[in-house]
Amino acid sequence: MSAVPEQRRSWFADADFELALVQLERERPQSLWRAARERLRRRASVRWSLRFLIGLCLLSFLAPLLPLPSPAAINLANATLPPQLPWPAPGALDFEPQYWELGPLDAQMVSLRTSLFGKWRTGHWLGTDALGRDVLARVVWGSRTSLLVALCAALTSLVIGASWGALAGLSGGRVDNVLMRIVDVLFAVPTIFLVIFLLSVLDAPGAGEARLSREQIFFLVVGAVSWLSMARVVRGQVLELERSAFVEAARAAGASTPWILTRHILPNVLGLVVVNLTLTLPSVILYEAFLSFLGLGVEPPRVSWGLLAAEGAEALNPLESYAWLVLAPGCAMAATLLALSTLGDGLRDALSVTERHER
Amino acid sequence: MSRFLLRRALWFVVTTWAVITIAFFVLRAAPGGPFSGERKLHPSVEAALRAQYHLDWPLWKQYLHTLGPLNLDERGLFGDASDVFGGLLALDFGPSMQHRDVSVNDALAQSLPISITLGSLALGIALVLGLGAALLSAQFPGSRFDRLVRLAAAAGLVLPNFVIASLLVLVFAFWIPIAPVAGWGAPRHVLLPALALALPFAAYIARLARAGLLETLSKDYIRTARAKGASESAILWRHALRGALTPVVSYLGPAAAGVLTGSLVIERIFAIPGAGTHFVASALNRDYTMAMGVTVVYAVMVFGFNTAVDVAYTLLDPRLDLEREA
Amino acid sequence: MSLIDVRHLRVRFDTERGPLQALEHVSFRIERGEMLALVGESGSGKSVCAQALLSLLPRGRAVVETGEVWFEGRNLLTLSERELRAVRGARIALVPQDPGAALHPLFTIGEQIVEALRLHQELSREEARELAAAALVEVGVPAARERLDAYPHELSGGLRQRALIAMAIAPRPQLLLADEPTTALDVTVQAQIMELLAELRRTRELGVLFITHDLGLVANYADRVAVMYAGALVESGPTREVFRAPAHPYTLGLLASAASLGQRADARLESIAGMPPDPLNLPPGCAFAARCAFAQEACARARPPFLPPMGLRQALERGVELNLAAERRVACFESERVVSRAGADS
Amino acid sequence: MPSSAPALRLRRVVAALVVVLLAATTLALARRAGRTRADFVFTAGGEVKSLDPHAATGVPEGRVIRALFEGLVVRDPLTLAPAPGCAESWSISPDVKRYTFTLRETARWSNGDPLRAEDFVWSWTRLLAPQTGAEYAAQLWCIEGARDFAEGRAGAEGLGLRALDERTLEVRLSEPQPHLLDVLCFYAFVPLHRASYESVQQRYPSTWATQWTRPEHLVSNGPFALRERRINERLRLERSPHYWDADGVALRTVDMLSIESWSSALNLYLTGEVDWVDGAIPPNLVPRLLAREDFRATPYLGIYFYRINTTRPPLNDPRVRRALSRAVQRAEITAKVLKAGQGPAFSFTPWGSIGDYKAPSLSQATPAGADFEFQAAKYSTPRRRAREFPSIEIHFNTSETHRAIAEVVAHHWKQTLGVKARLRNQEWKAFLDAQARLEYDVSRSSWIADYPDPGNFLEIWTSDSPNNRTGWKNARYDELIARARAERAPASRWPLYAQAEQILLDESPCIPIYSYVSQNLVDPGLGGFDDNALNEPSLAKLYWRDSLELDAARKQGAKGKKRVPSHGPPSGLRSPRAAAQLLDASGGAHGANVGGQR
Repeated sequence: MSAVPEQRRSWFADADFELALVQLERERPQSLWRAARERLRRRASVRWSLRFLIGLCLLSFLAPLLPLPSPAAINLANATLPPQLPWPAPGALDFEPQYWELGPLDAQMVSLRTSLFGKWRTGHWLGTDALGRDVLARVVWGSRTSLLVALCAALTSLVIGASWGALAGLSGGRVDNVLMRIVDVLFAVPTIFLVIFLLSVLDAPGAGEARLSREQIFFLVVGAVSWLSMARVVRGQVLELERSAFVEAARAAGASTPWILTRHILPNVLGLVVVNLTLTLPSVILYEAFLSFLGLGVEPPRVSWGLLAAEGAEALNPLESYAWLVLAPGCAMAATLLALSTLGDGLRDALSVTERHER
Repeated sequence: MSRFLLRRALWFVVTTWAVITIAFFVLRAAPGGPFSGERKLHPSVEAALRAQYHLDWPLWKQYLHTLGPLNLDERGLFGDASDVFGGLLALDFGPSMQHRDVSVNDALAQSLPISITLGSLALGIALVLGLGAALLSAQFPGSRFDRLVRLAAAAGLVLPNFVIASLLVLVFAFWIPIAPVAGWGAPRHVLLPALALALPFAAYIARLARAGLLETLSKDYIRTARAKGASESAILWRHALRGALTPVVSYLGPAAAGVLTGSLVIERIFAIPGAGTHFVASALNRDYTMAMGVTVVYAVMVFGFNTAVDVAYTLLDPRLDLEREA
Repeated sequence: MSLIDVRHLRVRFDTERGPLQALEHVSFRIERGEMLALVGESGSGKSVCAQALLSLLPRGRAVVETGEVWFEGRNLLTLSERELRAVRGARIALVPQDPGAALHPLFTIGEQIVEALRLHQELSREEARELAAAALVEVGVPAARERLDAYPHELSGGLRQRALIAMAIAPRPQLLLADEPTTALDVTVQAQIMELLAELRRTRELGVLFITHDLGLVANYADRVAVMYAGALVESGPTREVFRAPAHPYTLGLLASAASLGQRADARLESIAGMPPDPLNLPPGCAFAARCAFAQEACARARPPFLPPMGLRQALERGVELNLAAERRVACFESERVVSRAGADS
Repeated sequence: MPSSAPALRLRRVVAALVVVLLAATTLALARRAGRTRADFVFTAGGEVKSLDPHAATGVPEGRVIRALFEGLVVRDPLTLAPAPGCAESWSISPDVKRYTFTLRETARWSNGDPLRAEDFVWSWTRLLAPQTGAEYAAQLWCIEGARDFAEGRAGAEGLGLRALDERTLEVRLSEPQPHLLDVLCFYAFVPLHRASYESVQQRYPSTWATQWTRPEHLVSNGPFALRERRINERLRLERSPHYWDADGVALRTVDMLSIESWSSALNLYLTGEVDWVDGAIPPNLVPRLLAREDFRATPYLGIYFYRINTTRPPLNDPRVRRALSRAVQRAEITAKVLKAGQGPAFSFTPWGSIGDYKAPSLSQATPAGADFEFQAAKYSTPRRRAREFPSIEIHFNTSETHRAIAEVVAHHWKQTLGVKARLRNQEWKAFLDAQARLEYDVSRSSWIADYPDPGNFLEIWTSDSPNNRTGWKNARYDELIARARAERAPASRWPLYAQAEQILLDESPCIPIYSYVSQNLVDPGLGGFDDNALNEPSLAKLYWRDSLELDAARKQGAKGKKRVPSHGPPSGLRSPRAAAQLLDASGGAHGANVGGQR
């Protein structure tokens, strides 16, 4: 008799139409995701942020392939050149493949670049630093460290933080108590102590050749301090969900624990985790900058944005400001973090059911 | 409430003990010691110094001594060298190992009020700026102003604070000379550092409060208020703000602790003798006694602020019952 | 002159999936001291209707396309926000549905009632508190004074509902838009509230728009009834007449199901086969056609107009002037058959 | 909760909090707002480690201790030669084993007590006592019985220190020590006031160590007395009225700010809140500063060098070390990285000479010379280098400039020798720890002179020196240094030092890179600021020039420098004595002038 599809059962609730629609879909997680994706796609800012981030990741991954000058090649004759406008024809033919010890993949890419472009390299479009190194190249290469740090923090947050929190929230009782007290204690230890400890102990030269690189240690350190808040957030959400009506209903209906986990808790927690991640990443990138300011950052001649920003901030003074030294990494950081937080905002709005006032 | 506070106090003791223990062993495990320097001390001098600060004792004994006040002098438990200080239980942190004629208590007593002044001012500025921006932007969601606020909030979040501080100095001390470049002592010295410290927090608060406001504004009870004939501003300020404060308040706890340690960069750039410097300097210099002092201070702060936040919750939200939650 | 006169109200919601017609040419009027019951299943647009009168629909999302709401000589839809605020609460009060969510959780009951009073009257805090306590007593809240200092979460659902009613009537409005005010209450309290409303109608000449599912209450208390389906009125008229001889198949079904459920109508009308149409995608003809036992081909092609139930053809044949103010109206091409069927049934 | 109290309480709590915070802020700030600017404000880096002259080490500490205290002899700020301090004269026995000092009759402590020879005996005994842990005590081990006492083998009775009378101090040495006076100019050997020290000890039996240097307790004998100390903020000094030459001191108050960040110090200087900044200036700025009249870069007795770990192959081969040393293009580093006129160092003695001593120089410090050495070390072909020569790690502590230099050096090695170098920076303490344990290939270091003598530099390379830290040992070198130490006449010491230094250069356990310059930003209105190779201007001699003198000085000074405004008092500030003399002179001139007109 009715041609109306089965799932369209209840209509607009009197109080609010969309609420009914979304609630309806909440019963079926995959369409929540679909709806979220729909909503994300419709927001231009989110679209641009995503494009920017993907572009940036590609750019930094492919940095060795690009016809940039080497980020480590010192040329004292060219120290502190301002950005060159109008940009000279990118005709300089003095590229020298001077890098630190690159991984095999990067080394391959560099040799591919050399065979592609030869000695040809771009001009100093963003100027040079005090040692005559190309700022553009340093910003591009620096993005690798900063993004890797962010990625690493994201992974530890996800793997350790989320499972720690989920474990605490799901097991409850004494286990929960113990796990969360540990988090409390770690929260109350000044992070800088842990950082210095890890940096100096792991960097202890006794380990000889097997020594972790400073970068690896750095990632470890950042990861070690970044999962705590994730654990708290996830635990809170899991607890709330455990108590929520629909989980109880599912329990009452005889659903198994794994079923409840995968069908109800996981999808609901995931949204929060994703949103929390996009908030963690900027703070991690800034933390890297803070450590670089203290001189505890990556090991030169490798570069990171934090290092560049710290160098740049030093160059900001009333006598002679080499503004491009701070502008270049500053803008790069700002754009990336802006994109991340826009994405985070978008995700939160898309996944949140109650947020309706926003366009 | 009192039972809640009692339980909290108990947990505080346990947590602080754990934190102290971790900090103690972590720092001592790091290579280098308080008395290493570019000019190496003569071995006998170094030995004398180490003995003076009991660094020649086995680690467990040093640890107990740090916890103190265990009387470890000749009449006491272990019967050797005279005591340097009373120990953490007596709230006597002893002399700094880096600045040997300064006691940690004095150093903290001088620097903490400064950090607290600066920090609370910064938090105040952050709250005013952040909430103000959020209220305005929530009043006109989607407007140009709203977009501006969101952009500014994002910008405040994304620039390292040393860049912000350097820019502030350049702009407000040299180009438009309205504030001193650095130093501490007069009210005019506070402006720039407090602002530089506040901006990232203001940005975060603006984001939190804006999201909270928008969420609250979509609640049924807001429509009830509207149906009563309440004006939009009354709804925003009276009805919505109250509900939106919860995430802000819960952020203020960690933020307050962060202001204290995060002020290091600001302190350095503005030459402010605050406590933030001690956090990093003690770890870098392996100033064990100072490190214990700042650890305790930090633990107290973190715990105190978290408890304050929980109490503030009950004031904000009558639905919460601390007795039960605890 | 009627207390309120609503004409051709059309409201559209702009949803993410496209425009949604929430109200379609809704017209009704309420006299002083009169109670008009608005019935229909969930999602038929009853609450939207009440909120539209006070322009309480979410801004930017809901668009009033056409319509006039005449109240005390002014069209409410053309008033400025400031003028509207003077009407809201003071002249027209709303008793919102869902007492659990409609009270601010962070303010005491007293604070919320006092605020409603002080928004419109020059009162000291104490005076307002007195009046608030009196209003609570009026709606039958025991220990009213202590309740003033209670938070919503400390009250039962019934008490919250009554507090909301007290909040609405305390500023002495002329018109009450009561959105399912008795759903959360048990039968005795329900009756109490309905008696109170009846009393207020008598003493204060309070007009009431009573939105409900409960056909029993409608039968007992409402002067007139209007039935909504998919955002449009399908039938209206004096309660007794409509209940005795429904002219719309939907009303017929509604009454039948209410009878079968022992006077407690449920939101889902099991006795009416099929589902309501997709509000985002309404059929061009009668919205009820797909479920209607009386439906003809014509029903699927054109929307039946809202006319007196003698039927379209007869009306046109007799050259009757289309009088919108007519007491009894129905939107159905086949109303004659329905009426006769209903008569046959009864 | 039974009443509407919570809401009310919230409002009250918030209001109370706001009030408390505002009050606290205002109070905290108002308490200090009364302080006026000092006559002279300078900064020399971060907080001083200690005001205890026996515990202190470092440059900022030296600045303030020399202002607070005065030793027997002080260094003449122009010639750096020992000049009378609180001793007005001294005699040295012919065998250079006994020094007798006569104290000034007018020497006083800042509380008015007369300074006595006994004070030195007590102070130096404290300095030498093992429990003091004084870092410079070893420099007085030449005193009879000092070493035994310092290492706990003997009591203080055997010390060769004696107060012959109130004003006469006798110092007996266990071996001849010709440059004891030079040593004694150092700030660690100033006297302490025993009475006040011991009374603090009595009053604060457990915490006296952190009490006695407080402004209210510290009694000193120098031109200034400590007025205020705020940790990490400032030290305020006040002219001591009891100082024997108080009339000659112009500045009434002096502030020493502790400022970690050089750019903050620069900002404060540029806004006139600081009058003298001395520090490691970011090389970026140096060209700008060199054009200003207030920037002074003066050769300084300090050497920047790399240690080479001689225990690790292939660095155990002197040819390899020499090659590495020769490959470093020092001139490029000083000219393009440092820029302030630092000297390329080809010897371990900074600037190639100290006084009459002329150091030998590293020969063939050219790419070709380096490559030649490298080939000799059997790394003849580029392929062999790539295959057999391991990459070298340059180890340095975290700092912008250290890193820049390391990067340039790595670049040179790569370019000249084809040697790959990695960089490794460590935070300071871990860096020192790794260096001390020889856990490095090549490690950055520097050495600053305590007194102007080549021995001060060359002695760190003896086998038993704790400052050697390279694993390098050379018996002949040790012997030459020991012989030089015992020589009395400088002229006979120099050849020995030169021979030793030649060995050092041939063996190259270190790569000298550059000789320091001191970099001072000094307000142009400041007079009496004498540049010297130890960067030790005397605060007691500073004064403010008036505009006439400033103009005159500018006319005499270097041409083409950019003038910057002076923030000093326009009418100048001179010591009472100088002011009186000036008054006399101008009065006379005025009279003469008037007479001439008549």
